[in-house]
Amino acid sequence: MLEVKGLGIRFGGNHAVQDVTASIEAGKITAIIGPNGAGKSTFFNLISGFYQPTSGSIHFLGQDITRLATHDVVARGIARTFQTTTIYRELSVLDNAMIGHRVRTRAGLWDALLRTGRERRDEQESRAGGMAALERVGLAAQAGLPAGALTQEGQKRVGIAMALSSDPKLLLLDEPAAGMNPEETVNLMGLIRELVGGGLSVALVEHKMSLVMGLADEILVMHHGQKIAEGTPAQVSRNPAVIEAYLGSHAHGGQMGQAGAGEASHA
Amino acid sequence: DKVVNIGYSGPLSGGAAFYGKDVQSGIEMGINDINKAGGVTVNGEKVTFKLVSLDDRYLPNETATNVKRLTSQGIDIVFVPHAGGILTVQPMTTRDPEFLLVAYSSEPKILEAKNPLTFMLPPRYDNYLQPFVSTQMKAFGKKLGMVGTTSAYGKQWAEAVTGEWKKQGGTVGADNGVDYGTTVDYSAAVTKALSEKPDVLFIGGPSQPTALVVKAAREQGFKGGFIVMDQAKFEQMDQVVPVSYLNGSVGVLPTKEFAGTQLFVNQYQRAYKKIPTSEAALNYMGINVIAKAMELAGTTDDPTKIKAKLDAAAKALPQNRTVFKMLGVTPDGHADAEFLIASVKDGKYTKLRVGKVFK
Amino acid sequence: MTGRLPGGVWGWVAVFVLAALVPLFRPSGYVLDIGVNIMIYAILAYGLNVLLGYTGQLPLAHAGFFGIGAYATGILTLKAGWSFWLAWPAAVVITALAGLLLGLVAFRTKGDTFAIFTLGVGVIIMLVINKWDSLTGGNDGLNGILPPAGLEALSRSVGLKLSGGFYYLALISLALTVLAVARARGSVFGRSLIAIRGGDDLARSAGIDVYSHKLRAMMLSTAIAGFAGGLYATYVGFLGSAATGPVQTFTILLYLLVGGLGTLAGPLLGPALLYTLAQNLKGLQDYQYIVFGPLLVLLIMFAPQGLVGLWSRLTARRTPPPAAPPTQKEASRAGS
Amino acid sequence: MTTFLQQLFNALALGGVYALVALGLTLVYGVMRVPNFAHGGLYMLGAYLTYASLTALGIGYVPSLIVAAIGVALLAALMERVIFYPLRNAPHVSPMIAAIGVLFFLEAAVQLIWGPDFKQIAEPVSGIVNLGGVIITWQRLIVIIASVIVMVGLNFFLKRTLTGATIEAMSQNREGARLVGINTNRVGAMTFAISGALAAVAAALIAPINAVAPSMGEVMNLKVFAIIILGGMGSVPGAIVGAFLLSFSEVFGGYYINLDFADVIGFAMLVLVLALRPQGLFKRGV
Amino acid sequence: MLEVRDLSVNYGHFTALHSVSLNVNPGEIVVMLGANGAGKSTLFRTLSGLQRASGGTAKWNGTPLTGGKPEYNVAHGVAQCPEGRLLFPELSVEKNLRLGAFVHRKDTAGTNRELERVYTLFPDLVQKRHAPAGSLSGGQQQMVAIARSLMARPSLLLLDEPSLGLAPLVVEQVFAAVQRVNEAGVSVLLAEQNAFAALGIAHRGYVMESGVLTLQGTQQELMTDDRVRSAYLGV
Ligand SMILES: Nc1ncnc2c1ncn2[C@@H]1O[C@H](COP(=O)(O)OP(=O)(O)OP(=O)(O)O)[C@@H](O)[C@H]1O
Ligand SMILES: Nc1ncnc2c1ncn2[C@@H]1O[C@H](COP(=O)(O)OP(=O)(O)OP(=O)(O)O)[C@@H](O)[C@H]1O
Ligand SMILES: CC(C)C[C@H](N)C(=O)O
Ligand SMILES: [Mg+2]
Ligand SMILES: [Mg+2]
Repeated sequence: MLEVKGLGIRFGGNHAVQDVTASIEAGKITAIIGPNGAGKSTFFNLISGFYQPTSGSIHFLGQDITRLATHDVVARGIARTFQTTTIYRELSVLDNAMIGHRVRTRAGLWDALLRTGRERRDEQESRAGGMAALERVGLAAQAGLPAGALTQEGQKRVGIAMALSSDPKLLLLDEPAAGMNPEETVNLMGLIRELVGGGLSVALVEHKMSLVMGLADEILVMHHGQKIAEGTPAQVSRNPAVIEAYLGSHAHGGQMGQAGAGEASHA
Repeated sequence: DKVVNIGYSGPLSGGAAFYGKDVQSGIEMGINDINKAGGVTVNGEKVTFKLVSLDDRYLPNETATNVKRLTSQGIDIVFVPHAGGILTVQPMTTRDPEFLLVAYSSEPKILEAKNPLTFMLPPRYDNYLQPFVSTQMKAFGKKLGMVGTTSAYGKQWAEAVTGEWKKQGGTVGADNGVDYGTTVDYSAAVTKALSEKPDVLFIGGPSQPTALVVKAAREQGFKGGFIVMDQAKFEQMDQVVPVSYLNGSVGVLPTKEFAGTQLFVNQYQRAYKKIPTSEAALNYMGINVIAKAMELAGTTDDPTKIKAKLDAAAKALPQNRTVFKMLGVTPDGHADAEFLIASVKDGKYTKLRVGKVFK
Repeated sequence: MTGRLPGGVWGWVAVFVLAALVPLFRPSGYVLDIGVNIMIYAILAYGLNVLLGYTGQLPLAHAGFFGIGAYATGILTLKAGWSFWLAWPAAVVITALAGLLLGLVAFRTKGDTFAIFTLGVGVIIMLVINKWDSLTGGNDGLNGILPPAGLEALSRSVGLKLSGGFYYLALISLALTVLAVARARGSVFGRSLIAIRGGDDLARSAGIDVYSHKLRAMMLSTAIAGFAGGLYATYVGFLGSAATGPVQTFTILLYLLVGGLGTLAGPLLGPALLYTLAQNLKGLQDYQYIVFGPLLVLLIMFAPQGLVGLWSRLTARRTPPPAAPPTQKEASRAGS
Repeated sequence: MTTFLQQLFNALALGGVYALVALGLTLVYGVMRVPNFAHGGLYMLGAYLTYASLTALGIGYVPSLIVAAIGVALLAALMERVIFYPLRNAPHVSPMIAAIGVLFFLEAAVQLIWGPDFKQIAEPVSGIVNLGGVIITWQRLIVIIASVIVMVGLNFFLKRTLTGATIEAMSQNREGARLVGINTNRVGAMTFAISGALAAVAAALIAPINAVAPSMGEVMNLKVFAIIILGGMGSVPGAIVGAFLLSFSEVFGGYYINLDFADVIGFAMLVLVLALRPQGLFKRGV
Repeated sequence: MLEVRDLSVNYGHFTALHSVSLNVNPGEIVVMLGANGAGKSTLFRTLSGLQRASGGTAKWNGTPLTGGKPEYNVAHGVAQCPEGRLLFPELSVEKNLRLGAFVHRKDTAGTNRELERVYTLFPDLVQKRHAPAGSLSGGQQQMVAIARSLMARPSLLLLDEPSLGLAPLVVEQVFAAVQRVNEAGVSVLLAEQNAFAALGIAHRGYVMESGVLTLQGTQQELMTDDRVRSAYLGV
């Protein structure tokens, strides 16, 4: 559903992403891995219109979205979360989710001032859309709490809810499990799987191999801004270049790879 | 005994505070003198005065608020020393409650408004034009450069002096007016004016910046004369620059050089430790004329009646309350006070003769 | 949902009803004048709050737009002979368009740069008003702007003086402003502004068209400033450039901050307190700013959330906050 | 041609004046990001302290300058302690408004003590330099030279000394700075003190050219804030380039277009530059 | 030796640490396990002085750490790699690192030596040494944070989730480095979600839940404890 061709961006002399050609399949979970500074977050930033690429193109569902502004990209159906949890900590959990729904509403200033029918409809839809997203991530009960009062993990879910309420077709998650313990990680994996089961496509960046290996249908490996490998988890974890650049001992069922929690919950 | 409050709204803080304070000091000293002499007798009753001052930072809307506050306290006489404030509150004088507006500003529009309850103190500035121009043209030559201030009043002056200079057959350079209130360095303006090689420069705004303009001009080698607008006072300028820089200037005669002002000057300097200017002097006389007019009108709270007696009061002003000779008050409400101009020669102020006087 | 106005619709109705009763007690013109001034400043503060309080952008050209509204009203009535009732809405539209124009360029910048950029524009607006003699009267100002046609007659017909009429005009204007701002804030649109306040990047990635929302917030903000300006022009009757400069902007900013940034009551409370305070301090003459300056500092320091924040802190102290530590699983207290 | 050269020197002198005042502000605003709108007030106070030392204490110009610098430095440090430090976590506008409160106070206090009228400080080195018809006073030359010296010194201080780095570190992350062992209390107060001293030195150098009045700081305030943004936040050379850019557009705009519009031209240049380069002329150095 | 006795910390009405007591002996690596929000970071921030304690004491070799003055603590050998990194984003990586050695500012030679050491530990940082720290990738910033805490050449190193956001290979390297640092005599207190890796290098450990220490033991004891295995090791 998403095709990038020859994608690249440079900051000064630094090619953070360079000539990446890849595609993300609909209905699947695609993981992007690679060493620190490989350009994974930058890759996401390019797709979501946060950065303008210096070369290459991005097509989503057959349409060229290379030069679109972020909010237009979201409107086309690509939502994302950030590497460090960024949400509106002082707003309620529901408000956070409703903000994410904005892109599906059209009421503007005049509607607000005149309280038009559209305003009332949109407000109701936002609420419904926000609640629906909260239910999907299991936060419906906390809707009224300030988002900042939630645990790290809860806040991550709020971030996902915000992205979900924009009703995306493709969800980009940047290190969703960072700072989570194994138990929470397993929960998160369950959540992601549910989402995909509901028809969503997911691309994620993650360093936790338990999650990546247990979840991904497809893995894309980046190094020095370039794609160095792709394939199924099994293929990738056998790839010597990947092992050398990234996995080290984990490829052979090292400490993190072996944490078979993912497998366990498959059952 | 009765205490009558006199209102004042002027700039007491901010960039124009020195001006507002000068005006205030004149009114205050007038009131102190009257009270020390036992006040005035109005309708058989002893009346003394008290000054109620409010800061308006030179902002007309603040003046309006202040005036409403003063009049709601039963005050019937209000001094305002700036054109914007005066023009804003003029329509209020005849609304309920009425009050007498004592205007210290030479802006001609104030009189043009034909407001029945305005008493305007300073002389019209157009009286200065003819003698200033003819003196300087004779002494230095026919080319005038313009470095006045860009206040409303300054622009009026610049226009008038341009007209007069041309009328007397001279040529006038481009207008290089700058805001004397905000300019950090006058060199650029002076350089531009001097590039036209003028014989005489028109300058003037508040005294100290005006002196700095003189300084910049002299430093850049200007040898000609200055026409100094009446807002600037020689007696303050010579505190900033050597008096020799002022040689060849014409302007308003320093108050202390007027005949018979010694009493006022000494007393003022003792009380305020600063140089008395015409701001202080004219407002000093203004409050004295008002007190006298109250006496003559037999009322302290009917502005219309007091206004009607201003002319008589001005003419009856005792010698010891006079700084400049007061000839009367016109039916329009304009004080007709004597004014004198001076030129500076060898660091001395010399009175100049004035031909005809506008009323 | 009726609770559109935080603080309760009824609270606001009560405030406005009380304020409407004031002229019936025949107060002096001065008291009414203070009332009108407070309301004009409050309207201005509401406008500023839309950008600063809700959208998180600090525009330092606010008084300039106030000036544009005021001068547009003054010029249209004095020089074009329009009725005030036509000139006023026209002025609002002109200011909104001017705001749009500024926003188009200014929103390329962010944060401090945006603030200083708009400060520069504010200074330019003031200077242009000051220098464009033929249109604005320059330093002389515009004098003789008349009260709105029919206002005096209307006031007299209900037994009020003109000052009473102005008071009600200002009160209605304020009510309209509060309503407009409350509606904007409580809307889908307003929630997006709040999102932008939390940071451009986050709002963008949440799918909000940041630029267009900022532009519309700017237009609402400047339109309100122009609205206040028109009222000011007809009320004071004289316009000078000083009221359109940075000093005025900072005054409004100060009112807003002391009242409570991003709250609905703050823009009214701030001017009400500070304007009255400044009037009362005038009696201190030379000492007024010696007292006012430090007082301001203390207010900022001890009521950092403004009066509204102070109020909620004081009321919160009486009712302890819901002790809601984040959800956690039971601690198993087995030592080892 | 002489006129053009003369204007060139005028612009240089004016730029020197702006730069001197702006450099003092760079530390607290450009680097520490504290919008200290009281800086103009400190500058003004510096002029009055110089004046008072000259007249009341009867000491020479240089000792007066030093007295003023110390006095203002102490006051600035005090301000940091009692106002800006407690407000460090408040929204940006809070310290700004508090600083305006301080400005009000300083202006009123100075007016109360010294009166609202202008004071004059005699030029320590009077006289002019005449370079083939182009004239510049010694005092203006001193200002230009001083601004360059202060710029070089400040830049060296910030970029090459450890203390300079601690100031930048503290401004970017106070907790992080404390974690590595920086006494942020001391550094904060010291930074303000330096900034105050610079303001006073600027005032002592500029006052003989201009007059001393309670409102002298207001005139400078907006311009120097603009200059720092124009040059690029935190960039010391940027501040000096910004200052000269402003003075050149004012002087030459005034000369070729209209003097009355010189200020408009100056601010228009600011707006233009920021519209084209929103981050200012110089990006903050690393 | 680090001695923590009855340490309590409140955030307003909320108590984050309840009378926590623990030891770290000289030369030990001690790991602190706990769920999100258990209070690990609060403990670390209190030990480094960023957070004031509301009760109890903490001493490092007899020096009290609870004065709320991190600059004092670091001068006495306690350095922290904090949660949230707390870098100086606009300063270059190298300036960040050099500032890490602020307490040794007189000893330029020692600082230079240490700098070389952390660059060998994190070779990725070498080519980024002149880049502003804020422009680095998340993991690279984490490396800077760890490296900066090492620059202080501490005798007690507090590492709050150092592996956060690091690639698996780098995590290994970091833990190996921690071990090396420890072998050179530095005591280490380590909070980790990656319990498996952490327990791999630790001598002892504690488990914290809701601000209370609920479990302690040696590496072996914890590795085999059922609750630890299910909650923190995910097995
Ligand atoms: N705004 C920027 N300016 C300059 N350099 C940047 C910028 N953003 C990223 N980079 C550089 O681009 C490279 C790739 O960064 P990116 O954040 O994409 O890495 P990553 O693969 O997400 O790493 P990590 O796993 O550590 O998060 C890094 O070297 C980083 O320093
Ligand atoms: N500044 C603060 N104000 C109020 N509460 C806080 C603050 N910091 C932390 N808390 C609360 O204190 C508790 C302990 O938080 P702490 O950050 O110490 O946990 P942690 O064990 O480090 O968790 P994590 O694994 O998520 O880093 C949490 O409930 C948290 O919400
Ligand atoms: C010189 C003064 C009589 C002029 C006065 N300042 C005015 O505003 O009109
Ligand atoms: Mg990343
Ligand atoms: Mg933590």
